[in-house]
Amino acid sequence: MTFLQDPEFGDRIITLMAALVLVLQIAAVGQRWLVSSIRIYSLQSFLLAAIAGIIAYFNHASHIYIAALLTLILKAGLLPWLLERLVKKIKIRREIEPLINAPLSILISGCLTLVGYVVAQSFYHQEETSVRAALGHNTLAVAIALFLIGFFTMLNRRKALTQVLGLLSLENGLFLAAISLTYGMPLIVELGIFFDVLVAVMILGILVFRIREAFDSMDVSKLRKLRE
Amino acid sequence: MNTLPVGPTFTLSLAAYLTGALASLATWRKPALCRYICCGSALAGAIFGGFAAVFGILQSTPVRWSVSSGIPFFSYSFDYDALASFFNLTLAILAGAVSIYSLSYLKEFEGKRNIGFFGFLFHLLLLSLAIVFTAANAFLFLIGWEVMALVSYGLVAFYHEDRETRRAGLLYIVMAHVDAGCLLLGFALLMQVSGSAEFASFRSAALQLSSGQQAIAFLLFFSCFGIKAGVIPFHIWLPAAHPVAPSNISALLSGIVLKAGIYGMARIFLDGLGVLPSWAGLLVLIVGVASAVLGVLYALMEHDLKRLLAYHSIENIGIILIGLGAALVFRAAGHPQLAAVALIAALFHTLNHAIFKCLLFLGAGSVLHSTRSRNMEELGGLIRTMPVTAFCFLIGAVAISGLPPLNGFVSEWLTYQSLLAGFGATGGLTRILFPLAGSMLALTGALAAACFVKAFGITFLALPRSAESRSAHEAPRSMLVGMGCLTVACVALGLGATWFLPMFHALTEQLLGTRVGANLITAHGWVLSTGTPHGGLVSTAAIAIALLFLLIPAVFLVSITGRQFARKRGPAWDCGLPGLSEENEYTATAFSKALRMIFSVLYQPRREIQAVFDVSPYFPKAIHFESEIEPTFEKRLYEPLKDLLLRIATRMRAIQAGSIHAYLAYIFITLVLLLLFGVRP
Amino acid sequence: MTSLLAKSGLQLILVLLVAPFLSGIIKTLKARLQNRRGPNILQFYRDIFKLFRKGMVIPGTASWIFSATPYIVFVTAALVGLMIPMTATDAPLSLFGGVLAVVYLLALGRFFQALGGLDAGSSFGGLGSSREMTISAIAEPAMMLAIFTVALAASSTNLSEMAKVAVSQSWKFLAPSQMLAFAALFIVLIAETGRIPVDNPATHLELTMIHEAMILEYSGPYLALIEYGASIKQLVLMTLVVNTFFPFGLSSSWTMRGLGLGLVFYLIKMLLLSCLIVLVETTNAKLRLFRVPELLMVSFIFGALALISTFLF
Amino acid sequence: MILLWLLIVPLVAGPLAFFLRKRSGMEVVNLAAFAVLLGLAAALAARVLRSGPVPLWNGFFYADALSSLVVLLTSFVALVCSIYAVGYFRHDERNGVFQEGEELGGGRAVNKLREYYALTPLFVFSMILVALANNLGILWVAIEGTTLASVFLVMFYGRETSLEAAWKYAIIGGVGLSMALFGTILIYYSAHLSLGTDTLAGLNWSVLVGNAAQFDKPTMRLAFILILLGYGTKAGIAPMHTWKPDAYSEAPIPGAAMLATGVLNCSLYGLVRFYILSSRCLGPGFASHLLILFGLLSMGVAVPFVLVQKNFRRMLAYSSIDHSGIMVLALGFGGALGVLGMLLHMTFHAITKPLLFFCAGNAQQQLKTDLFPEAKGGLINSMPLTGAAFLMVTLAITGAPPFSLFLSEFIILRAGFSRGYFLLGALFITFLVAIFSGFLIHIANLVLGPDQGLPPAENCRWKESSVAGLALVIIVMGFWIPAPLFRLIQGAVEIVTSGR
Repeated sequence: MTFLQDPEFGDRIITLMAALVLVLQIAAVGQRWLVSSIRIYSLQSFLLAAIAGIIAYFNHASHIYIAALLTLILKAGLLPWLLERLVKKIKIRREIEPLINAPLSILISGCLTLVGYVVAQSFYHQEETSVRAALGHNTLAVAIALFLIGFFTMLNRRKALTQVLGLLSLENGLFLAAISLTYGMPLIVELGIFFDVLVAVMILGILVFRIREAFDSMDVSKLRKLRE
Repeated sequence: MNTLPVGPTFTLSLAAYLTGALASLATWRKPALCRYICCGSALAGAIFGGFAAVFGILQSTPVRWSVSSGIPFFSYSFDYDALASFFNLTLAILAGAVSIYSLSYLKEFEGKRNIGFFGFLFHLLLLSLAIVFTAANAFLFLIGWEVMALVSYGLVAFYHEDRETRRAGLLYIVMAHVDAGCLLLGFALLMQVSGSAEFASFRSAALQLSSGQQAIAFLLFFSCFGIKAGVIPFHIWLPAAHPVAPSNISALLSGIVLKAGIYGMARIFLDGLGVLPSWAGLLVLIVGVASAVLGVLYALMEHDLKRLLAYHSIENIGIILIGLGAALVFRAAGHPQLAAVALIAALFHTLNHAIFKCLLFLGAGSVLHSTRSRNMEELGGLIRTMPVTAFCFLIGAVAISGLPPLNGFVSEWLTYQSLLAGFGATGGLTRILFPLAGSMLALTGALAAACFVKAFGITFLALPRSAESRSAHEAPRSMLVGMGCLTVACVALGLGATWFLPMFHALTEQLLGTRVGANLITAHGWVLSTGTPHGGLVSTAAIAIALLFLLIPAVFLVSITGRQFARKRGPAWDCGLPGLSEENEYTATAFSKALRMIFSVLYQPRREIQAVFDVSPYFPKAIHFESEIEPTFEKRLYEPLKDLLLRIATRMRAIQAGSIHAYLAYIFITLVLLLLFGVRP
Repeated sequence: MTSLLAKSGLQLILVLLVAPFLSGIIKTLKARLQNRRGPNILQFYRDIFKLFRKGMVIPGTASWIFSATPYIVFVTAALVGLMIPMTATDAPLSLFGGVLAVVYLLALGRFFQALGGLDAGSSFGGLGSSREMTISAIAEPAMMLAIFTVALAASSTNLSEMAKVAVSQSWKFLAPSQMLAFAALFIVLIAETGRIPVDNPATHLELTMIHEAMILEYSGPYLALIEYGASIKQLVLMTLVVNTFFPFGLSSSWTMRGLGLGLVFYLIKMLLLSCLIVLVETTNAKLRLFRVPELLMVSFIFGALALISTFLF
Repeated sequence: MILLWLLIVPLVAGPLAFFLRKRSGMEVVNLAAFAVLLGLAAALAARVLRSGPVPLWNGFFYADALSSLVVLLTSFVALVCSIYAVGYFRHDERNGVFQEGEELGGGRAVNKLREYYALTPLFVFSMILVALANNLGILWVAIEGTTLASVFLVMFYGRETSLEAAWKYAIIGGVGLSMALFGTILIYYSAHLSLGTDTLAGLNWSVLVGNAAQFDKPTMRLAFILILLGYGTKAGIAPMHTWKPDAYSEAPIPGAAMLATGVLNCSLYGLVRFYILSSRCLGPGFASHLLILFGLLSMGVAVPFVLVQKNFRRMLAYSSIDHSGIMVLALGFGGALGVLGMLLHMTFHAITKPLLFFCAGNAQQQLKTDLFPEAKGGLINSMPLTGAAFLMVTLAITGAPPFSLFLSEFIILRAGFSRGYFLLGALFITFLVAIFSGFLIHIANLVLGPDQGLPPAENCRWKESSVAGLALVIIVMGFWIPAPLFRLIQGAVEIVTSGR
């Protein structure tokens, strides 16, 4: 049981899980059903929480446990629950055809992953070839990719709700970067950020609800009154 | 006599303008009082300003003073040198005359319009002009310049109810802002070299200017001041804006605000940019010729009295630029003497044009005031109902046509002389340009004469063409006094030119480092020469006296021989056609017909005639004739430009089509691009 | 001062006497050339005298401009007559102004004549003044250009200077520039004096007349003054042409015999010039109004060529 | 301590207003709170001028010249807007504007007012927090806070269009801010690489700026790009500007005015803080090129929309896009002159812009429309004061002398020239002239013209006093800048150029 103390082992696991998160993200791109995209999101958040936990464990950084816990409660639990309630309330189950069809958008998200790696390449320091650096630039690449793909989902999907999901998964990318690069931001900052994300989702939820009422549809591409 | 209080008196005049502005704004609820305050304070300011200018001319050394302000680059620094005092003198004369004129002109505003606001703008205009003519700090100059533009916009758009006025005002302010932009760039360039905003530093920095910088700066300043002075092809705002303003303001706009452009050119080209290459001078000269000829040609086709005058401003600005350009060329060729003559010609014409154009606009103003019409086709016969106005207008017309013995003749004569000298002074093919320019100047003069025969003849002579002009009445006294002062000035500057011109010695000495040879004035101050031994001579005073002398034999012949038969008044013979009435009078359109045909290449005239018959085609009941000429520059140059801009703008509005996906895509693409290309060092 | 007065008095008399004579001569010559007997050479004097002794009718529609015009026309013409060298190189009033002043004084007269034409309100007057101003306007550049060419040779616009220079180098007129300038100025002369092919002084057809239409409303002494002024103007312009291009016999001083000799030469030269004018008048038909610009354009081209040739040769 | 008060006052005022029952009570609370706030801000500025930066809680909060300038401007805007808001909402209430949004959750008038009067102090609170936070993470949180507070302002009227605007604002703002957060994280990472793991202080600007020089350069580059895009989104720099016209034209006038000045300043403030770090780490070149690019792009994007515009509220939005472009451009030109130009521009813009919004608001409430074609001109006949002020402030905002924005634009031009950007300077002036023309033509046609027979409508002293007073301030500022304010700005310039 020595490897359980070996940080390098932890790093490998983290890299693996990060890859998993990425895969889930790409899967979410192709996903049609609202509920299942929500579920994918919660799974993703769960993995992130796990990553956070592992980092906390291997680096004895106690305050990251709190971050992990928060993630588990908020992102993997509370938010998906809220969103599913919203879905039930507004009785829309299925995403209509996205602007770019599924295969193409999956291809694009592949390219975006590539972009992530290209960008991260410039961070690779020859002088320090330790695994930490490798981890750093790996997870950074994954984070950037998550960010870009989440962004891409937002501008690809028509439903207000899926845009919110996109925004959330984009935040997940940030969270991954935060914990894995720097072993977590200062706690107070983390709390602030969590709080903000929560409020943001609340507000967006309210908005989604009102839009549904006003336009009796959630198709944001119909929101084109305000234009030149 | 170095102790003349130039600074204090000038400051007093500024103070008078400022207090006038605030006071008239404060008293706007009592129109009559406000009117008196407005005109009184303006007159006081003009008098102080006039004294300051005279002092400045008398003591030939510049007076400089400066007050710092908390703002970077910006100091209230003034330089009251010969040039400044000359332009301030012009300003003072016009301001005085106009404020006298306005006293009863503004009476018709009472109850209808806000005299207080008018007075506010009026005073600010005078104030900003005084500052522009005196500022020695680029930033102060810019502020004065732009305030001048904004205030004149307010005055141009004063009758903002009708659409034409609003459009004219907007055209004016947009052009004015474009020229402010050029000015800004030019000054920024100079400041870049000199490191300071003071004109004095520009002078010293001019030597460090590379020829490229000098050329760019010249072009920037020339386009700026050209727009302000309304030279072709930047003139389009002028005939639109000047006529629609209240007439006393039109007088100021044409009389002095245009001259701000001339002042700028004189100040910057002769003082700020070092010695400019001769191509610059030639450019100014050519633009001047074009403006002169085209200006008068367009004026000939106008039947709106005020717009006609506005086009004549373009012409006269052209004449001024001819002199200025010649001065620049001579300076570049190293003939300061000739340059001095040419500069004197230009500046003296500036003063003359200021005076007689102001006079003519005031005359047109009182015609408008009593007949409510600017259209010459509805006027006529006013010489009987408003004799004094007619006389003043006639004097102005003779003067602007450059006929002896009035002031217009003197300055045009000087211009001719400098052009003639130019042939000898320059080499190569450019020397041909000078005589050609001279002949074009001659054409301009003759056409101007034709145009004013039309303007005066159709407006004031023969029979009234409408009920309004039949029931016209002479203008109230103060308006007549205002015009009278300017009339006297026209005559005085014409006959007394030889006594007046020496005031330019200090100016040429300051700007060109030389004074025209002592024999600028010869024969005991009676004869004006060009300073060269064999050059031309002229003496307007002598001509006037000789004319009076020769009147004796003429009168003698008529009165002696034709005594026994009384001179009777009868109906006009008119080739024996009975019943002369306004229907079969000659019209302005008809008068300009011949020239319209001759220059049809330029005008592209279009006309349509519809005759209404009732019995037979040989007896038309009514004939509707309408003819118009094509405004070439507006149609060929500015319209397409505007359309292009608007079309592009309309295309670009597709960016903001309301789709949030598009909006997100913009950000996304920017992000990805920056990530791919921005991160690498 | 006294000498100045004496000189000007002398030349004034000369002008007043010679001008009608010249007009008469031209009329007669023209008639002869057309195989008519034509009027007596002194007819013009008689007309003037007769007109002076008649009464006049002033249109009721006219203002003081109408009455002031004849005086101004006459006076300006007379003054110009004193500012040009006729028999001696230095004109009595040459100090008052050079050729530019001459041209502009004539323009002053024209200005008021056009106003006088408009003043009566009859459409003929307006028509006349419109045409007069138009033609003079388009004649102006050509004239100025030709004058410049001469003035540049003398490097002065002072007529006496120009005459002196011309006398000093009296064969200079053979230079191409001078010939071209002469041609240009001659055309302008035709236009300015209102002769065929530009205007027909003898006609009163409203379609063709220019100068006559302007003065249609004048009668009696006023008409006399205007006619007199017109003939003086003609004399002045012809003298200008003659003495600047062919300065033979111009006496350099105001001595008796110098003047006598100068006068003889002067009259001969004028005679020759008027012959030339008459020749042109009889051999040409009057142009349509809108063809006149072309003629003047030709003269402008001559002037430009003259100018260019001055600095080529 | 004073910093704490600055934060507490608005934080208390919000809930207090929420629990009040009568409208007048809420108004009083707001007015009083913001008046006090302005006083505190002035005191803070004086203190900073007297005795350097003011830290609190060992540098968790931190106020130097730059931040106290922003606090001052924010509280000034807040006070002016709250004065105007009183008159504005009373007019709305009288004309039953709130009822129309009812079925979309508009709710009763008093509730709507409560919503406004309770939210505004929180909004202001988060803006003040932006300026005072030393920790870059907290800075981010605060800016996100401004977004969340202002979303409610945007959907205040509860019309369909305001929902749409709010949605776009929320989504685009959210994305932008997450970019900014990513940037912040990366800054922390690069600091972390050089400083070693560190807890709270690791994100304190005052700590980072000291040793920004040895940060990891590639990370810094990436971070700055993300920050630029992120806070640029909030500042409305093209191409992230697209939410602005919608949000500005839907929010109630006072809210919109605060968005256009307060939020703009705050996000630019954040940008400046990071600019300092990056230019100390990478040298000025990298940042300034990006900034110049985006600045000119924003100005250029604003031009056509101002030239061809039907809706005057949207036009104001494009003007603010133009101005944020100008400020970013000035920062890009850099050097003491450029930064001075930027901060002066920020100040003058914050003073001038609200008046423009107020005049537009009066016009809209009088004409019952915000479209030029329907307005048909002639406003000055029924509202002389507003009309005159509208023309004046149009000239002022487009940078015509003698108004103060001309000064800052002139300085910016000089800065550009002194860095050798002659063509860019010319382009800058060209854009300014174009914007001026478009703006003036539209506004002049709205204000001038024959009387449309509307009843004279200037009878609310709250609206009139705020308009007249602000106009007076603007005129005075054209000729004279208070010396302390100028010293404060120079101090801020010092901070940006030398980092302390």
